Amino acid sequence: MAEVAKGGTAVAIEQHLTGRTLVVRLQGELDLVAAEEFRREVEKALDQSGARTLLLNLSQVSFIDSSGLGAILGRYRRMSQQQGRVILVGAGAAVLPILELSGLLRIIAHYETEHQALAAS
Amino acid sequence: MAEVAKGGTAVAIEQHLTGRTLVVRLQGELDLVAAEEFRREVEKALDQSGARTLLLNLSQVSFIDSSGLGAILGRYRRMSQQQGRVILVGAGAAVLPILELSGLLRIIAHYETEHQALAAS
Amino acid sequence: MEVRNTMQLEIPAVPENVGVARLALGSFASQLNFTLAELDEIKVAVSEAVTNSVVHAYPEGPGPVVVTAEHDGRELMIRVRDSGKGIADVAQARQPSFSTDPERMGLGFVFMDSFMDQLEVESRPGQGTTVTMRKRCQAGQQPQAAAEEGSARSGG
Amino acid sequence: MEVRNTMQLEIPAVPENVGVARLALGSFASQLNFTLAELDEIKVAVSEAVTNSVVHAYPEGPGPVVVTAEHDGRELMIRVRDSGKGIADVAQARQPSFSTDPERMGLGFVFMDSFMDQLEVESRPGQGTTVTMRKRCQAGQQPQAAAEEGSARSGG
Ligand SMILES: Nc1ncnc2c1ncn2[C@@H]1O[C@H](COP(=O)(O)OP(=O)(O)O)[C@@H](O)[C@H]1O
Ligand SMILES: Nc1ncnc2c1ncn2[C@@H]1O[C@H](COP(=O)(O)OP(=O)(O)O)[C@@H](O)[C@H]1O
Repeated sequence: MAEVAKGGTAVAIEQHLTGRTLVVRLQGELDLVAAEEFRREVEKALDQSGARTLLLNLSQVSFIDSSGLGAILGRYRRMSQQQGRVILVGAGAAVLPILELSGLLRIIAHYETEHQALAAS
Repeated sequence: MAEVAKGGTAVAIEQHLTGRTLVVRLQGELDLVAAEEFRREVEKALDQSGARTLLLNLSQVSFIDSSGLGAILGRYRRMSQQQGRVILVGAGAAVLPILELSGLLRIIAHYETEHQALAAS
Repeated sequence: MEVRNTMQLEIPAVPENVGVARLALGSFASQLNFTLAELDEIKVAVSEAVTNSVVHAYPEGPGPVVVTAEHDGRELMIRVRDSGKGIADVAQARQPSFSTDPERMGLGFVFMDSFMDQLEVESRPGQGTTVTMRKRCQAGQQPQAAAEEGSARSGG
Repeated sequence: MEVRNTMQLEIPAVPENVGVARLALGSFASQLNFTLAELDEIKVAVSEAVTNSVVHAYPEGPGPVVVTAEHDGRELMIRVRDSGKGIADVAQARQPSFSTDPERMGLGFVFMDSFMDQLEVESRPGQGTTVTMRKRCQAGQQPQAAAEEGSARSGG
């Protein structure tokens, strides 16, 4: 598992490629500032890797708001355009209610662990 | 191990008696508000238990300032008066430098784990 | 409401300050008897309101955002005010999915509305926008959140 | 110092608000390239200065505390001001272990001094006290703290 990119001030972003899946582990508070970083870093990694699946591990995300959701939705749109997909993993008590309320979970699959997500994909 | 008292708004305080040692596990930010609670709860537990040793587990304390130190020093003074003692356990990166700078570690022993502290006491 | 505590925070409308407001208000709210889940909701609401002032209010460069809050031990009031361009049609702006920015979700007001008990939006084009939110907590002497966090972690 | 960001927080001098100030300023400071250890130091310094206004300034009941901060990306300035009773002998007050309160340690000013690069205390009896602190961070584009925390935790 090679590390593709790591960036971040507000969120720590850790990425690696496993097969054709780009695994991105986010950590911190996914608000306006972090969403901007996330967008930039993940777009770069997607361009470089040619990944077909984007797995976003949210288990270390302690906060998300509509700006953070927007950044996830934006990546979902990009992947959909190129027949790829986005999978969410491990959203906790502070994040899951927001994902549900926004309706995002009706279009993006969510698994409890990376293992389950990779097995299902 | 019986729970003697649990209180707290700013810090979570968990206490139990093991032999004649009162074990208090603090959690949160040990500032002015928390120091006041800590003082109140621990004094009550010391009065009730007749403990000879007060073990303060700081491993879940994420912040301490001079108000928090003052509350520890106050308990040290009380225990010393009644020929008892205070032991500190598990202070982390945010707490240890403050303990050192204050000189408190020159009068109060500090161990990495409760196990080590209880073995040595 | 007999005010027990107040705060006022003034910041320029730049993205970095959304977190400053959220953390300050989160700490202020934790003085009341809210659950951890309710504190998370309050943080989202603050984040949305301040983000709106940052993203929408000042197209010509960051102006001031003033966040005030007060509580009486039972009810929390939070007000976020900017002196920016304002909103022409507030009812429309509050609709789910309505956004003037194609990159955004149009869920800011929806979240403020869902997560707080009461939401009031006053705006005059060219004058600015004031968002006032209220949330009540359970009766009780002590904030719950710290105790919850304690029992969630305590092993012995 | 070409100011890049500023903030102002006004709170009544009650114990619960020490945490509000500490969290707000901690978040503001994290906009600079400080290490996690340095951010902890800044939080202690803020906590001490605000605690002093809460504990010492207003014996007759809580008055206002105003915390302002600014930074230019390299240097952080934090100012804590009260309009309380003031300090007659500032040099004496700054001595290690000096306290007018037997329950306290007299380490507040010592910590502010140790943890910040510069500390200035202006006070006039009956007029109030203003504490100004400065700390510089390493040159660098990005705040370090988030990256550190990331690498500390990342397992894969
Ligand atoms: N403080 C503000 N100043 C000016 N316009 C605003 C402000 N807040 C909200 N708006 C307008 O209301 C719309 C809806 O806001 P919101 O529900 O928060 O969604 P979003 O921020 O995702 O666009 C925004 O797109 C914007 O046009
Ligand atoms: N804001 C203030 N207003 C009035 N007196 C103050 C203020 N800050 C500090 N002092 C005085 O200076 C003394 C030393 O302060 P400090 O070093 O912080 O120690 P401590 O707070 O533990 O007493 C205090 O005991 C108090 O007499």
